[in-house]
Amino acid sequence: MRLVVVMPFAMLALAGCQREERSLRLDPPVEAGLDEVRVMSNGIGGAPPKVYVALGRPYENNAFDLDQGKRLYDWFGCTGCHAHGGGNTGPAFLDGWWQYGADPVSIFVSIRDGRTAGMPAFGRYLTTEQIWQLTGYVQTIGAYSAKTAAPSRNDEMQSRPSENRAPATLGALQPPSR
Amino acid sequence: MSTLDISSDPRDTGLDERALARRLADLWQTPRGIIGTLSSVDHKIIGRRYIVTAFFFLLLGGVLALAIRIQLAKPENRFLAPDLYNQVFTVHGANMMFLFAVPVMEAFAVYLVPLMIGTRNIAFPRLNAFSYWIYLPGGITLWVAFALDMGPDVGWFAYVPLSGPQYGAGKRADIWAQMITFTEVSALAVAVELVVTIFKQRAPGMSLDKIPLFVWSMLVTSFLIIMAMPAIMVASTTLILDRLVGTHFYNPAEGGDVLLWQHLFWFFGHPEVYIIFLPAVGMVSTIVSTFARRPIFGYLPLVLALFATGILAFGLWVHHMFVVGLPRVGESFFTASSMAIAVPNGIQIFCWLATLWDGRPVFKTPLLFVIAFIITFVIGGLTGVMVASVPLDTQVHDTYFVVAHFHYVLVGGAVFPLLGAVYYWYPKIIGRMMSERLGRWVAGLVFVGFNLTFFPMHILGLIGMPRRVYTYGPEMNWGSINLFVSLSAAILAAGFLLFFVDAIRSAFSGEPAPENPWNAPTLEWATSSPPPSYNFERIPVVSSSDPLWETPETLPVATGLRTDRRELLLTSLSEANPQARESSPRDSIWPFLAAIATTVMLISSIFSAWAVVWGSVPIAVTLIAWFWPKGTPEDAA
Amino acid sequence: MRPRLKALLGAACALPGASCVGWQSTLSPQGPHAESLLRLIFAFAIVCALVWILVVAMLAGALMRRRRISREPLASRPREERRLGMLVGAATAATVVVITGLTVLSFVATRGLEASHDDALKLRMRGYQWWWEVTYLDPRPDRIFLTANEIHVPIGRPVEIELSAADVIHSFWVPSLAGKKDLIPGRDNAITFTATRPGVYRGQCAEFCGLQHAHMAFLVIAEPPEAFDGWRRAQLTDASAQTTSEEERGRGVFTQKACAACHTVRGTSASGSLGPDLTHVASRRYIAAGLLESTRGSFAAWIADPETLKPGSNMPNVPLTSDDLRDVSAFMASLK
Amino acid sequence: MRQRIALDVSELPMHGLEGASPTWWGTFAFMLLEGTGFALVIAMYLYLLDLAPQWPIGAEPPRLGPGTALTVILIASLVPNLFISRWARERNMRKVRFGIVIMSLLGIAPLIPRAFEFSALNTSWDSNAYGSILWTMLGLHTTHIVTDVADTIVLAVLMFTRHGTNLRRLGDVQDNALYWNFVVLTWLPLYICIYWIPRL
Repeated sequence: MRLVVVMPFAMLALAGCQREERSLRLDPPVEAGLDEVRVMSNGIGGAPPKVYVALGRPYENNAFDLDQGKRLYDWFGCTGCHAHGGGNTGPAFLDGWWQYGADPVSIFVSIRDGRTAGMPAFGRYLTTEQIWQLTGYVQTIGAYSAKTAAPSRNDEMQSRPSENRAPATLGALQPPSR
Repeated sequence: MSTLDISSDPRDTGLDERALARRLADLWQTPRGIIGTLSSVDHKIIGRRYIVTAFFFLLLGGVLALAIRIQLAKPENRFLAPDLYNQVFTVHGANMMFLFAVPVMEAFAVYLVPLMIGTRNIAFPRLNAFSYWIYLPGGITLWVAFALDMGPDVGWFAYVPLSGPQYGAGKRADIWAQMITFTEVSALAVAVELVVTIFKQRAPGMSLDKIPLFVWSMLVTSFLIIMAMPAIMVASTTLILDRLVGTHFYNPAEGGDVLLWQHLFWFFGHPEVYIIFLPAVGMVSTIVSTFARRPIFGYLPLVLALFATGILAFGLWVHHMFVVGLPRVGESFFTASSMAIAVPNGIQIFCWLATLWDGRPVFKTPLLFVIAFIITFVIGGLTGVMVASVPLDTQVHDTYFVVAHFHYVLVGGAVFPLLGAVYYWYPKIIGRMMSERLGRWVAGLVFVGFNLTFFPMHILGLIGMPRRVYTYGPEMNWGSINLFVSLSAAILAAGFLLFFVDAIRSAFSGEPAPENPWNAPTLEWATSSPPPSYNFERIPVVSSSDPLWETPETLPVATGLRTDRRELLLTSLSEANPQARESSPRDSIWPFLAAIATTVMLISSIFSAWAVVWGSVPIAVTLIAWFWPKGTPEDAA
Repeated sequence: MRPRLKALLGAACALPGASCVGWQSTLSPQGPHAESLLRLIFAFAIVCALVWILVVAMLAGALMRRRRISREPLASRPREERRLGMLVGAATAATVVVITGLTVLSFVATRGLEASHDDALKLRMRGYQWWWEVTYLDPRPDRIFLTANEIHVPIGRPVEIELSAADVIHSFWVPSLAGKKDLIPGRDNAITFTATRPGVYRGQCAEFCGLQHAHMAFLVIAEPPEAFDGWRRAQLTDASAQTTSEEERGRGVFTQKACAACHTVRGTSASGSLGPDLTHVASRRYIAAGLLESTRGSFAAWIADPETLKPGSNMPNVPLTSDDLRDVSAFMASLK
Repeated sequence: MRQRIALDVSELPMHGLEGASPTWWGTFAFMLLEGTGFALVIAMYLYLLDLAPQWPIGAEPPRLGPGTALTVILIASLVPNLFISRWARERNMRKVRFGIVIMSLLGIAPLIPRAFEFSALNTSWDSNAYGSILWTMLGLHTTHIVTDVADTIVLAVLMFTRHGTNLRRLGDVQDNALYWNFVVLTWLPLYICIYWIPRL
């Protein structure tokens, strides 16, 4: 019987802490706090908001938030320039080469404030929570190992192998030739 | 083994009863200690574990049902948030279907079938142990996931695309699908054991026309399981593949189809109802015959009705899909077949009524449950006829009318007989009687509480309340009926609580049970209560379908089995003529370890497809160790 | 039929406090489809009730019948057995007859429901998590328009609705008018019904579709053809002009803030397509798929905190100052 | 209850063979169970085929080479399989030992063309539903080959130990041969579905 007792705990460990919790509503002060990223002067990298760290970096680990991020990615036309990570007029994510780094703060700032090369600022259209959800999802597209919490494919025509085979090209640590 | 006198003849021929009992006990007893407990292959010990575990899940599922009723008691209640509510009703449904109803019926069969057909153990006893050890982690998986806010929230039917990769975030739907795998493996294993046990291990003389009706019902049920459960295995596996490795079975944009899921699910899901109901039919036939004090009327029609139900069960899955927009011709066919199943069910009811009419009923608690069963189940069957009509179904489908209908069928049709069966066989299993006084209260409370709770739901459905809504507005006029239903649910809950109290109390302080307290006719009552580890000192020989009524004083038995190895008798398929003395395996820890290895593989495969590869290595190792001959006398041929 | 039906309805309503004549009830049909379905339900219910009473009477008889002296369980009495056999046989035959009758009845009812209409009003409904997009179709492209969660239909004219789903399976169900039909991703379905009396009928998604399945309602407003045509003309126009400065400012907020990314208000720069078309939102009786009556206060409450009112809804909590919120809700309320 | 001896079974054999053996019936039950699984997968294939505007979806039909080679090997393996079953019935230990080694090899042999079959499909499991069902069919059948081969190899090892001469092991050999027939027979409809239906 001992193993029967041990098993639930093993599953607890497997499940992580709050990977499945669905926080459907952020308190406005928390959301305001989540907006306070400190960015390096060159616009690359920086410190995430204190609230973000205190919450346990939910937007990188929480399955529901990642999934919401994926929906937003489609809904707000990210596919128009970045396709499903393969890139088009915008840079690719799949190759794992990130012009501003793969750090969530950089991604957050890119989405919120836009970038000079043609990336528009989405801060006007999206709430802070949504930007973080998008950040979390975008980060998984370029990750070298798939997160178990990451959402899987969409019910639509597929332009690339399934998510759990991402990244499609491994080891592209050189900038893609243009 | 030390008490065995090696020099003497290892046969039981000529041994007096006390010496024989001592030898058999040494041979068949499950060893003490934790290893012994985990190694046991005694069908009675495993059956008891199964029953207790299943009733524990019933209790848990019942708590969820009460939570649902509290939430719905008034409009716009905030007792359960929508996310939690969805998990609650999904876990309630999945738990009741997969962790309670099917296992508890199989559990009773595991315990009773070998006794009723007069053999010493079930066929493939180690597989039997394995099936329990794989069922338990399946249940734990579901409930631990629920506790971790990771419980499935897509309904017990898990329709795609809601449960698919795009809309089912996280691992909740995977938990559901893998829980299915656990319980189906266990159910399939038991089904195979039962088929072989019933085919090959019946007491000499128990030809096909003398098999007790409960055993017949379990035989048909086992075949239903074998033919229907692969469908849900295929379905849940393809769902996991869709979610984990990006296959496209259910993705309409890439050639998949959403309705394919529903076809697969209901190809299993409808027979599932009969997998739960047919064993209950067997229980009712047994109880009716015993308490009407006469053989069951219409043995042959009852057996044929079981077969007819089993066959028709595969021809009506589409009646769960009448509003998806299928071609008219198909719908007409499925209407006709769904209606037709009322005929065999009618025959069963009439045969029971005829038995009661002609018999001399003794009003003990089990019979009270059968009476409650007939009154409620007929309502469920008749509303079943209503929803079988396509046009009618378009109004009541997915409303509380259907909730009422299937609770009448499953609770009225299966749980009532099951409670009756508990009161009936408890003395045999535990060795003590349950309280007749409390039993009457339980029967009354459950019957009244159930009908007050579920009958108004028919009306709720007709006045427009859909299923699976976590709340409703005050302007909908559903509030008062819902409050009434919720209050009635408390009566039902009180009935079940009293049942659990009675069952637990009687185990310690019930009146000790004699061998055959009900003066019943079947073989399980021909041995002590509870039965010894070897079931019967000598294998009974049967010449009637009611052997203990045929010869109430003496039991004809067979002699000549060995006493130095676990031995039982194989008989021929139809006539049950003795064919061979076959050995029955000893206790082994390997089924338990194999189940642990399987559990590790199945849980890990939710997170990585590679787990199937590396996870199968320990499984293979444990299985080889399980089957590798140990050189015991059982291995001799 | 009618008085008898009423009496039956009354009987069904005898349950404590139940009020059956609702706006979303199978028992208060408002069109030929729902009426014939209700007749079928009653026919089945009566037959089933009779069968049940018979069975219970037989059971009571079997249990309470006086018996002669006790006998052995296995006593052989072939004559009794034969008599019982005949009774069971007769009961089985009766079952077959009843079942056949009901099956025929069901087939006949199905046949009655089928019938295509050339003059039908055609519209398209698309189910989203958790609202309904409605498109009024017309051979002339300029007479096609979009609305949400509320359909108007002329009485006496058949309505044919094409059903499709944007995400998961939903089900279209207005019990007072017709049975239900699923909206299935990757498949097209259609449903036809006619409303015979003016009135407001509620419909609700009947297939479990996720977090807010409970709050996915819509209204069918049946009105005389003239009223319907007036409504239709009004819907075709762009959003009405703002009259107060508050509304004017509200429009500014709406088009500048996140609102415009998801919602369309024809006649302004807002042209998002992720959420319901709001061009004439204030002319609808409810917002958020049947959740709140559309008053200015509801608009403010909904915009201020949608995730509390409808947890899981895809409408985000957009941070607005209280001034902005006041203006935007004024603007919304002006969109008649 | 008092007992009355009515039957003496001491002369019966100590082990049932074939129709009198529980494992033989168990094997049948499992074949019924898995056969249903195969039938359902084939039904899924036909269902998806019926739905698709063209079949195969977005791919060339699979190359015939590896699959046909595998089919030939499987069918050829039936011959020694029937023999080993007969030898087991005749209790000819020497021949059974020889046969089981052959069957182990003939069980491993099809795995070689099978490895090439996946690439011969011209589609991937995550391309579309056609790819998914093909990979599933192939995967399901491969699992059956692998488990049966593992079983055969364990039996082969067993036959060379002191347990080998046991009559029960001969029964196991027969059941194993029976199951191998099932593995071969289930492949034939799959082979037609995978390789020939797309060419129709």
